[in-house]
Amino acid sequence: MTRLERNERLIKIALFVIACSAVSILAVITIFIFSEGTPIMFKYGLRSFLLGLDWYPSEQSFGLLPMIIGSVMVTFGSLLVGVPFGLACAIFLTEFSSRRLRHILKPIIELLAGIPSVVYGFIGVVILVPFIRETLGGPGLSVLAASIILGIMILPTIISISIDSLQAVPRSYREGSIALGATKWQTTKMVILPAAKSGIIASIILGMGRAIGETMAVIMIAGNAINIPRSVLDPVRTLTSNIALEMGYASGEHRQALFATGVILFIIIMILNTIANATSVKGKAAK
Amino acid sequence: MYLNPKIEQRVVQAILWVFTLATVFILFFIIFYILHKGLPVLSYNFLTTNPLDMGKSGGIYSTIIGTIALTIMSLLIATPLGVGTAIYLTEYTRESRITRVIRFGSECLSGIPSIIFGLFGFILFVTKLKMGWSILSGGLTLAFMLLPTIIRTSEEAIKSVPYNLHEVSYSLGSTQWQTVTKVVLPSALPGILTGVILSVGRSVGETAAVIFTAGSALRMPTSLFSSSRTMAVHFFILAREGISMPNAYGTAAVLIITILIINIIAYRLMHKFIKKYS
Amino acid sequence: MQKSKLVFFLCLLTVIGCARDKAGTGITVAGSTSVQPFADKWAEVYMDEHPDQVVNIQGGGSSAGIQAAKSGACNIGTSSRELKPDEKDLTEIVVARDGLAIIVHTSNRIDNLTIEQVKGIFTGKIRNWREIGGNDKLITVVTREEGSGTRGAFQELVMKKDRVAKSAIVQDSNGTVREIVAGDPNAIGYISLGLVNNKVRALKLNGVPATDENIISKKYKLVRPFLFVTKGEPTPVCREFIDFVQSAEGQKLVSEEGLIPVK
Amino acid sequence: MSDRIIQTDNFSHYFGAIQTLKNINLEVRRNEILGIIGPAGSGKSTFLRALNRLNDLTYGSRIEGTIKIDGQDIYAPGTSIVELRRKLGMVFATPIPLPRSIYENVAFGAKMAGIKSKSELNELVTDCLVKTTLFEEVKDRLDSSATKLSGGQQQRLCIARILALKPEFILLDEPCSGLDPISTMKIEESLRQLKNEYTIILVTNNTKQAARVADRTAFFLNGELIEIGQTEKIFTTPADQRTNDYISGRFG
Repeated sequence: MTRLERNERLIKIALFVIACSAVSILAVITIFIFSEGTPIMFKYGLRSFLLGLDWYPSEQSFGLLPMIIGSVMVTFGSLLVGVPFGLACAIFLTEFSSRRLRHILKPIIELLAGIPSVVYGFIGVVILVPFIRETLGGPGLSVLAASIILGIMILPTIISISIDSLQAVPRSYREGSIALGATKWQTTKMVILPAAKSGIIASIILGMGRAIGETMAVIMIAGNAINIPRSVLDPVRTLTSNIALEMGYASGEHRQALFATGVILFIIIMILNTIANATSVKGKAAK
Repeated sequence: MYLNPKIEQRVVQAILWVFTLATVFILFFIIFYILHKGLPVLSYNFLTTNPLDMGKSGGIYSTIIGTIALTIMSLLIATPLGVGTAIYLTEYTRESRITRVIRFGSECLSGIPSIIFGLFGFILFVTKLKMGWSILSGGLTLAFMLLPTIIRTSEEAIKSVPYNLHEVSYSLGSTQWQTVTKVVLPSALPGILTGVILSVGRSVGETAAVIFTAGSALRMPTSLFSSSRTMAVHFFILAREGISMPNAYGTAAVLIITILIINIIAYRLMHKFIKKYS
Repeated sequence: MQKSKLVFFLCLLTVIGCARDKAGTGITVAGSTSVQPFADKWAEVYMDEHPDQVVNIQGGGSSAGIQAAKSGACNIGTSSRELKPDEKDLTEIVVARDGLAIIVHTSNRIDNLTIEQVKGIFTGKIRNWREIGGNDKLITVVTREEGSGTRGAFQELVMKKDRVAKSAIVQDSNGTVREIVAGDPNAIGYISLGLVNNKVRALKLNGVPATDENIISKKYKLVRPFLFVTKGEPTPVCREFIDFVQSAEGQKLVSEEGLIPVK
Repeated sequence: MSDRIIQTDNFSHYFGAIQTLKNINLEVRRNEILGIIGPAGSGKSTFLRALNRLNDLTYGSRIEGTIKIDGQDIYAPGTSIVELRRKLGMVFATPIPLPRSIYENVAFGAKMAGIKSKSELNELVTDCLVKTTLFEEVKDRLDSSATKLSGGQQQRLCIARILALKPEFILLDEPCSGLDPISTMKIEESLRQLKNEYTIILVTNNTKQAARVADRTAFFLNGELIEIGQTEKIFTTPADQRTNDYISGRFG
C-alpha cells in the first residue's frame, strides 16, 4: 500500500469524528439544558412548574403555565394567520397563475425568509401595535399583534415548501382529472391537495416550529405580562420571551428556573421535530 | 346547496387571488417601508463612523465590523465541520444506523430555537468557560446554529455530483481522499457555497443567540475576546429603547440590503448549479 | 499541502493567544442596564484621557453583573439595587444615586400621585384612571422584569410586600418602558430619573416633583444607589477607573446626565 | 509469448446474492488485444471491472478464486489498489471528462501520483495527446474545458488520460458504443498502434469490432466464459454452438 492509502484510514476516522460534531453538539446542549433545568423542577415539583400560575422567581414561585399557554396561543394564532394566506398563495401560484409569475414570485418570497426577525418585530411595534391600540383598544401589545407578526414571519416557509410539494404532484394526476371534466378548482381540491398533503403538513409544522421558537420579535410586541390572557387584546408572555427577558438578570434559582423554561420549550420543539420528521418520511415513502 | 362548478371555480380563484395579493403586498410593504424610512439616513459617513452616545448619533461602522467578524468566526468553525460531515455521510459510509443518527441529530439541531442556543452559549462559553461576551463565544454559538444548514446543503451538493466522475477518478489511480478533494468538492463547490452564503445571511440577521453571547458593547472589537455588537443587535437596541429612530431605520435598511444581496447571490449560484447538473 | 494547513493552524493559535494577552489589559464592566449608559459615558471620557486603557461596558442586568463579578467574567459588576445578603461578600462602591421617576404619557391629565396610589395601580387595585381623577380609560401598567435592579428598587420602595399585578406589561430596560409609555396615552411606568425625556412626563410624588434638589434634600423618596462591585479589593487598573468615576470630574459627568452625585 | 500475464483461477463474483461471474479461467498475454464479446448482462463488464477492482466501490461486491497479475494476487490483503488501478488504465463506455481543462484531464493521474515537475507534466501531456492523435486538434486550447470537445475527441482524451498513468494494461469498456463510424475508426486505429506498448482488453458488444482489432477473443454468456481463442478461429470455426449462434446474430 502507498503512503496515501495508509493515510486514508486516518482521514476516515477524522471525518467520522467531524461527522459526530452535530450529534455531539445536540447532546451537549440537551444534557446541559436538562442538567441545569431539571433539578429545580424536581425540587419544587413538576406540578408547580407546569401548572403553577404565579411567576415570581424572587419569591420562589415558578409557575410556567401562563407562558406555556402563551406560547401555544401565539403559535396557533400565527398559524390562523399564516396558514390560510400561505396556502392560498401557494395554491394560486402553482395551479392558477402563469409559470412566469411563479418563477418571479417564488424566489422573492423565499428572499423574505431571510429578513431578520427583529425587523418584523419592529414593524409590529411601529405600525401594528398603535393600530390595534387605537382601533380595538387595550395596550396594543397583545396576543393579536404577536400572532399577526409571527403569521407573516412564517409565510415564506409555508409558501415555499407548499409550492414544492404541490409541484411534486405528477402532471398525469392533473391531466387525468381535467380529462374527466373536472374544473381546475375541483382538480385542486379533490386530487392535488390530497396528493400533496404530507408536504403541506410538513410546511405547517416547520412554520409552527419557527413561530414557537421566535424570541426577539415576540418580546417586542407581545407585552410579556405573566398573566394568562383573557382576550386576544391582552398582553402575553411566551416561553422564549421568558428566557430572553430575564436571562441577563437572573442568578441562582431564578436562572435555573429559566433553564427549566428552556427544558419545556426544548421538549415541545423535539416533539414537533419528530412529528415533522415522521410526516416527511411518510410522505417520501408514499411517493 | 349545489353550486355550479364553474361559478365555484370563479369564486375560489378570486379569493385565492385576493389572498395572494395581500400576502405579496404585506411582504413587499415591509421591505419598502424600511427602505423608504432608512435610505435617506444612509450615507458614506453613516457607514464609516462609529456610533456615538449609545448610537444616538454617529454611524454604525463598529457594528458592521462586529457583524463581519462574528460571521467569519462562525463560518470558520461551521464550514469545515459541516462540509466534513457531509463528506463523511455521502462518500465515506453507506446508509446505516449511524448515518441516520447523524442526520436526525443535525435535523433536531436545526429545529432548536435560537434563544436556546443563546442560553446555552451564555452559560457555557460566557460564564463557565470564562470567554466573556466575545466574538469567540458568539462565533461558537452561531457556528452551532449554522451547522445543520451547512451539512444539509453540502450533502445535497455532493450527492448531485454524478457518480461516474467518482469511477473515473478512482480508475485514474486516485485515493478516496484525492477523489473527494480534487473531483467531488470542486464540482460541488457552487452548491456548498450556496449553503455557506445562506448561513452568512442567517448570522447577519440573528439576534437572540448573539446578544447573550457576543454582548452588546459598542466599541470597535480589537480581538477575539472583545465583545461586539452586530448590526441586528444594534438595530434591536436602538429601536426598542427609542434611542434614535432615524439611526434605527438606517441600520435596518443596511441590514435588509445586505440580506437581500446575500440571498440573491445564493439564489444565482444555486441556479447555476442546478443547470449544470440537470 | 498538509504543511500549509499546519502553518495556518499555528498562526490561528498565535492570533488567539495574542488576542487573549491584549484583552487582558482591558477592564470589563458588566451589569445593570440602568448603569450602562452612564458607565458608557465614564468609559468614553476615561479612555480619552488614558489612551492606553480599554474599558468594555456590557449590559446584562444587575444580577448578571454581580454574578459576573463573582465568577470573574468581568472585572467590575454594576448594580442598580442594593446587594442581597448572600451577595454581601463582594466589595461594593456607591458611584451615584438615582431617582426613580413614575412616568406617564404627556397627554395624561394626572400630575400628582401618592405612593399609596402608585402602589394601588401597580397591584391592580386601581384599574381605571377615572378612580384617581383622570379620563375614563383602563390603565396600562408597565413594569420591569424580575431580577432587574430598577424593579428591585421599586419593589422595595413602593410595593413593599405586595406583588406587581400579573397583567402588567413587562419590559426589560428603561428605554423600552419609556418608549411604551411615550406611545400609549393610558400607560404608567417607572424608570431611572436620569432617562426621563420630553416624550414622557414624570409625576410628582406626594406633591414633591422628581428633581435633583428634592432627592438631595431627601424629600423625594424613590432613590436607589448605583453600585460598582468587585470580588475582593479592586485591582490597581480597576482602582484607577473607579477613582476616576468617584472624582469630581467623574461625578460631574453623572450630574450632567441626570443622576445624583454621591459626594 | 511473454510471462507477464493476467491469469484468473476459478474466479467468481457476486453482487449480494446474485452471482455475476462463474468460475472464470482465462489468461491475458503480453501486448495482445483481447476482445471480450457477449450480450448485455453476460458479465463482460463486471469481469473488466474486477481486474482493476472497481467493483469494490459497489456495496455487496464479493469474490471467490484469484486473479493474478505478474504472479501477484491482486485481491491479496495489503495490495495497493491505487497502484493496481494505475497499472490497468480504464476507458469507460461513455466518455466522461472530468470538469476541468484538457490539460488537467490528461495530467490528473500523474498529479495524483505525486508528479509535480511542470516540465515533466508538459512533456507527458503532449506525448499522450500525440499518441492518441488528438494533439494537433487541441494543441491551441489545452486550457479550455474538456467538456467542450466532441464525443470522439472526448473518448480519445480519455484514452490519453489513461496513457499518462504509464499503465501496462488498457481496459476498454465498450469505448465506441456512443460514437459515429469515423470516430470509431480513429479509435480502432489508435488501439492497433498502442498494442506495441500495452496489453489491451477490449470489451465490446460490437462483434465486428472484435473481429477487426482483437488478436484473441473471449465469449461471455450469463457470467460464464464459453470460449476463448484466436479471433480468426472464434469467428470462423467456433467450438461451441452458442458462440456460433451469437456471432451469426441469432441472439444478443
